[in-house]
Amino acid sequence: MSPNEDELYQEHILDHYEDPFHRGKCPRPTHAHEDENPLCGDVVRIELAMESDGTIRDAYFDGDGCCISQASASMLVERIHGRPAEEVKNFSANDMLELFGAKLTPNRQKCCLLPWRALQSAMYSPVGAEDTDDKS
Amino acid sequence: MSPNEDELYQEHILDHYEDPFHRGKCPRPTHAHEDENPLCGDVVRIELAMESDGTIRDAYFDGDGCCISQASASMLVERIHGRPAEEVKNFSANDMLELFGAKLTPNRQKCCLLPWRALQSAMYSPVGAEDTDDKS
Amino acid sequence: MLTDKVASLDVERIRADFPILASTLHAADDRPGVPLVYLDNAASTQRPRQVIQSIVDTYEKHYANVHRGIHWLSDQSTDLYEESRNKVRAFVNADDSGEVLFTRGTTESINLVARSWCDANLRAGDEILLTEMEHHSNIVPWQQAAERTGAVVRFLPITDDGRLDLDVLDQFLTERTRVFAVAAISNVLGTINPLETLIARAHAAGALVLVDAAQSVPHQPTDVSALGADFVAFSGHKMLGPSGVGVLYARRDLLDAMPPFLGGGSMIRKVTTSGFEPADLPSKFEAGTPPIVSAIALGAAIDYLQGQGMEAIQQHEHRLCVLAHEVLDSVGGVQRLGPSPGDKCGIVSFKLDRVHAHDVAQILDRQGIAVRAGHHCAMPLHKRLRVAASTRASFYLYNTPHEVEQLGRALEAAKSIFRRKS
Amino acid sequence: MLTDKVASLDVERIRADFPILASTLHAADDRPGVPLVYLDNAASTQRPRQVIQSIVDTYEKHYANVHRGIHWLSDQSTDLYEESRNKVRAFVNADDSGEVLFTRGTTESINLVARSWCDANLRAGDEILLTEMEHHSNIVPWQQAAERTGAVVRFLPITDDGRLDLDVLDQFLTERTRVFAVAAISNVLGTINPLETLIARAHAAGALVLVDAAQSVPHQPTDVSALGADFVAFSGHKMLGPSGVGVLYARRDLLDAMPPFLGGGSMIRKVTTSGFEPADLPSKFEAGTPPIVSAIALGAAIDYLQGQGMEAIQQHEHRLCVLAHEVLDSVGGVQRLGPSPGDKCGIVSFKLDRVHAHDVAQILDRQGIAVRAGHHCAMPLHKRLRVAASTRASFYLYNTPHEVEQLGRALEAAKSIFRRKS
Ligand SMILES: Cc1ncc(COP(=O)(O)O)c(C=O)c1O
Ligand SMILES: Cc1ncc(COP(=O)(O)O)c(C=O)c1O
Repeated sequence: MSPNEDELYQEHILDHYEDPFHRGKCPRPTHAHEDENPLCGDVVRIELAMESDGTIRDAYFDGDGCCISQASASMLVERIHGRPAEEVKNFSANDMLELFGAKLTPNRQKCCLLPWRALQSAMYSPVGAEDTDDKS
Repeated sequence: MSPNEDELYQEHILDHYEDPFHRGKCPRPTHAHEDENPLCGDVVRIELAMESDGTIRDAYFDGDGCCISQASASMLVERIHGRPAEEVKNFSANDMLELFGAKLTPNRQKCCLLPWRALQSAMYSPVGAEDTDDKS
Repeated sequence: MLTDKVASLDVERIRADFPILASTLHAADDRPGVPLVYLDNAASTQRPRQVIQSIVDTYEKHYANVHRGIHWLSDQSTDLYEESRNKVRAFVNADDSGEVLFTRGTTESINLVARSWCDANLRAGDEILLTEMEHHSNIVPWQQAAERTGAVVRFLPITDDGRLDLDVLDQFLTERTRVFAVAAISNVLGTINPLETLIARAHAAGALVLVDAAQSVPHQPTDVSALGADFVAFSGHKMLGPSGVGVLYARRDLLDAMPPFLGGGSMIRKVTTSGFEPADLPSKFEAGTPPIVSAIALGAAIDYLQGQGMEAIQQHEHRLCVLAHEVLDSVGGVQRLGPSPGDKCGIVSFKLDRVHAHDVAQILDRQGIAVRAGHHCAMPLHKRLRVAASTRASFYLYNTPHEVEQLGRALEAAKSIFRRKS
Repeated sequence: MLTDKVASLDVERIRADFPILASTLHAADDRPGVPLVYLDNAASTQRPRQVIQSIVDTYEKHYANVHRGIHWLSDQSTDLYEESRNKVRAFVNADDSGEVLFTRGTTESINLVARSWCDANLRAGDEILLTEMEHHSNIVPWQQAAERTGAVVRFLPITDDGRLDLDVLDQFLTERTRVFAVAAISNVLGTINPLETLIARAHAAGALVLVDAAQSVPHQPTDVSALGADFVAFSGHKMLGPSGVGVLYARRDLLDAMPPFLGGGSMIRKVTTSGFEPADLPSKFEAGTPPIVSAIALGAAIDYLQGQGMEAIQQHEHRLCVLAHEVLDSVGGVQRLGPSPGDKCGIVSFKLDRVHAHDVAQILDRQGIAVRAGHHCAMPLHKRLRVAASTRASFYLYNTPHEVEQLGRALEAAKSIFRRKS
């Protein structure tokens, strides 16, 4: 087995997948967004409770999909929890791939970046104003 | 040079091309038809003077095109001149290719068969009733 | 249907004809790598050296543009191109080479019909009947045609075990139905649809039938004349043929009456500044320079398939399918999609409990096994089955029982990776 | 425009890369045959072993269906396919790979625009401007679009020496002109059209411009960004690339706004029984399995062309063109079509007195020389020139001055065959 591939299902990632950080509903969320990757059916919803100064007081995710999309969601939520808004907004796609750790083919990078895309939208989506068109 | 190809521009064919049999207008034609091969631009018109018993008293061709289409027109007109209608109607595409003599690729067979097609239509196209739609 | 009289395939000899099947994957300095187990044949097949050699020979010895040329190479390539058309004609038992059109693939073939026939014939309120198990290529072109013409697209439902629900066919096939487009074999479920019945019922209702034969022509004998289908579409790359060529078979009277689809060189008899007259069949529907070399090599693929025998191929795949069902059932935690092996071909789609289809595919790939994961271009079907994504193994003449067993062992490994905590 | 700084081609080394150029024709038991002189490059070109090898390598080592697959081979073929797209992008200097669509060829590229853009944007009374020197593939799709939309097709006249008549351009390019479709280089006359001027004038009039670059991209450097063209179409088989693949370059904003053309797998984001959402570029316009191996090999062809240098190729062909004019003029009884070598590329069409174009081609073929005869898919042009059919010699990087001289001698022979009685 190749080391790259081995890496993909390494303990660290499986831990996040099987025992995720903050999977579920955020108590009193201020911001939220759900995104999907229609081509593979993965879905990730991010819910945030943001302080008035922008600090992410609380962050949760929920979703359905492959090990990569769900583990990366768990890692991402753990990473941004308690961090200032500016830092979260500056957190790039590359940062996300680095945080995930294992090497991914472009195909699987899309899975890894789904939670990150959902988060970036959530930062600008106050609850109530949230566009729930096709998710309700 | 291949013998087949040599055959194509053999004396006999060039003679018909350069010194054709009955090229021109038929005096007092009873039947006529013009056909063309739009893909290569070849045109052949056949004019016949048919007796009441169907005998081809007189036959002429006119046209514009490659050596093959024009030589074969000359050969064909010479061949049917004075023959009974039944015989002319039974003269097949294969007979025409045989009459021409030289071996032809499918591409050039179309040229050789153009006069034959024009003749077969002419047999059923009394002058006056002739459809001159796009030739006039 | 399958008799024991059919000779069985010499699979080891066949495998030796396919250079890529000797590949080793994931080799690194410290490891030898694993041999390729190619089970993604419903997506695309591999090629025997005979097909590859046909491509090389054409480029090295016979190539020029076809038709119109008056020179030696052009005559050669034209002859080879038309010979190949005639091989396709014989392979599907059509009467007339003019009814065999070369396209890029099944998708273009279906689009050709949906543009040319539908736009000329459909009115608002007319109905196009599809089924819930269609591939997107046999859905979207009709949805587009419906948008243009005001026709309505309806979907014949399937049963829970993945068959067409013939009990309700009469409700869906009505006097408003103008065309019924249906897969011969589902690319996800493997279901072999009862075409004879469907075509008879559709014709009785006054509808034309387009058969999406992408998954059937490569795997079993085809007889379009006996079938009486109006349109039949398939792809070269799914039948050992090259990339970039496919076929539309259609009845001559339909093609004669249909307006041309793509316009350009070759499909015309005459062009003036005020308009054009289309050429005769098949040129009328082959605008521009066709995929000459691919079309010629498709003939070589047909020679190869016929050399093995389509019945023998079908029987071989049937055996692999039966074995695959046994193997999957023994793994445990596997939900198979589609009917039992008696009604299907060598396509096996499934879900593994607790493991997402993409993770299954990735873990299988570590062991050299190529399968497909996702919705396999059949989203409405997956929605109907309430399955977000499935994993699909699909077999062809070069696959072995041993490979099917490897699939089973690899699935055990996948389960164990994700069962650490259970 | 052509500087002396450009290194000249090593034609003998180039020829050694093309297996077919070593062919001998018309050999028989009693005769050795004649070497091939391939002067039909405007119809289609031959392939170097590097392109053939790319095809073989893909089939033998890297092949699977592209995109969607999660396995080693699928990743490989997807990478190679997208790398090739990026090579095309760089070759024509587009900004963005999403603006480079793989099609079957120039003809399909133009049809894509004529269907998708015209049907969405044209109304009765709108005008489509073409020119009298267009190839049928750049005429018929627009005539079809005009029939569907009620738009009117107009033809910019040419001068007697085969240039666009710019003096009357303003009469033809009006506020009603919505799109101007024009060849970069005429496939009959060889005329190099002044694209910069034409595009600037069309844009000033508010019209989009489609450039039929089938004869220019293979033979000279192309910069779509500098040109500012809206759509650019070309074919792989005319630039050493494989059969069955071509390109449409188009501006992203236009493609984003255009409805999809063919529907099917890969071009969708989502499909339900009630409709579909198209995918992002470039997938939106690549429905179904694309010509994967051909697209990859087109990248190898581009590598080869760039290895020689497009300027060097252009200069080489220019020299052959100048020589061909001299040779033809010295034969006598030759009527050349088109402008003088300064304004044209390596395409030379002519009529030989008293000998029909088809007979010229056939007689040249006896001596191994492949040229084309007929209307070269440009009937309106031939009508305008009052020439029923012409003979065309067209050059590429592997042709030699010696071959041009052979052409001259063969024409002398043709004359003598038909001059028996004069
Ligand atoms: C049932 C079915 N229809 C249509 C297609 C589309 O074929 P292609 O992508 O070759 O056009 C496929 C294969 O992907 C298929 O399996
Ligand atoms: C100027 C021009 N346009 C369009 C075409 C059509 O190209 P294709 O047949 O590759 O689609 C050609 C070549 O035949 C051409 O020379």
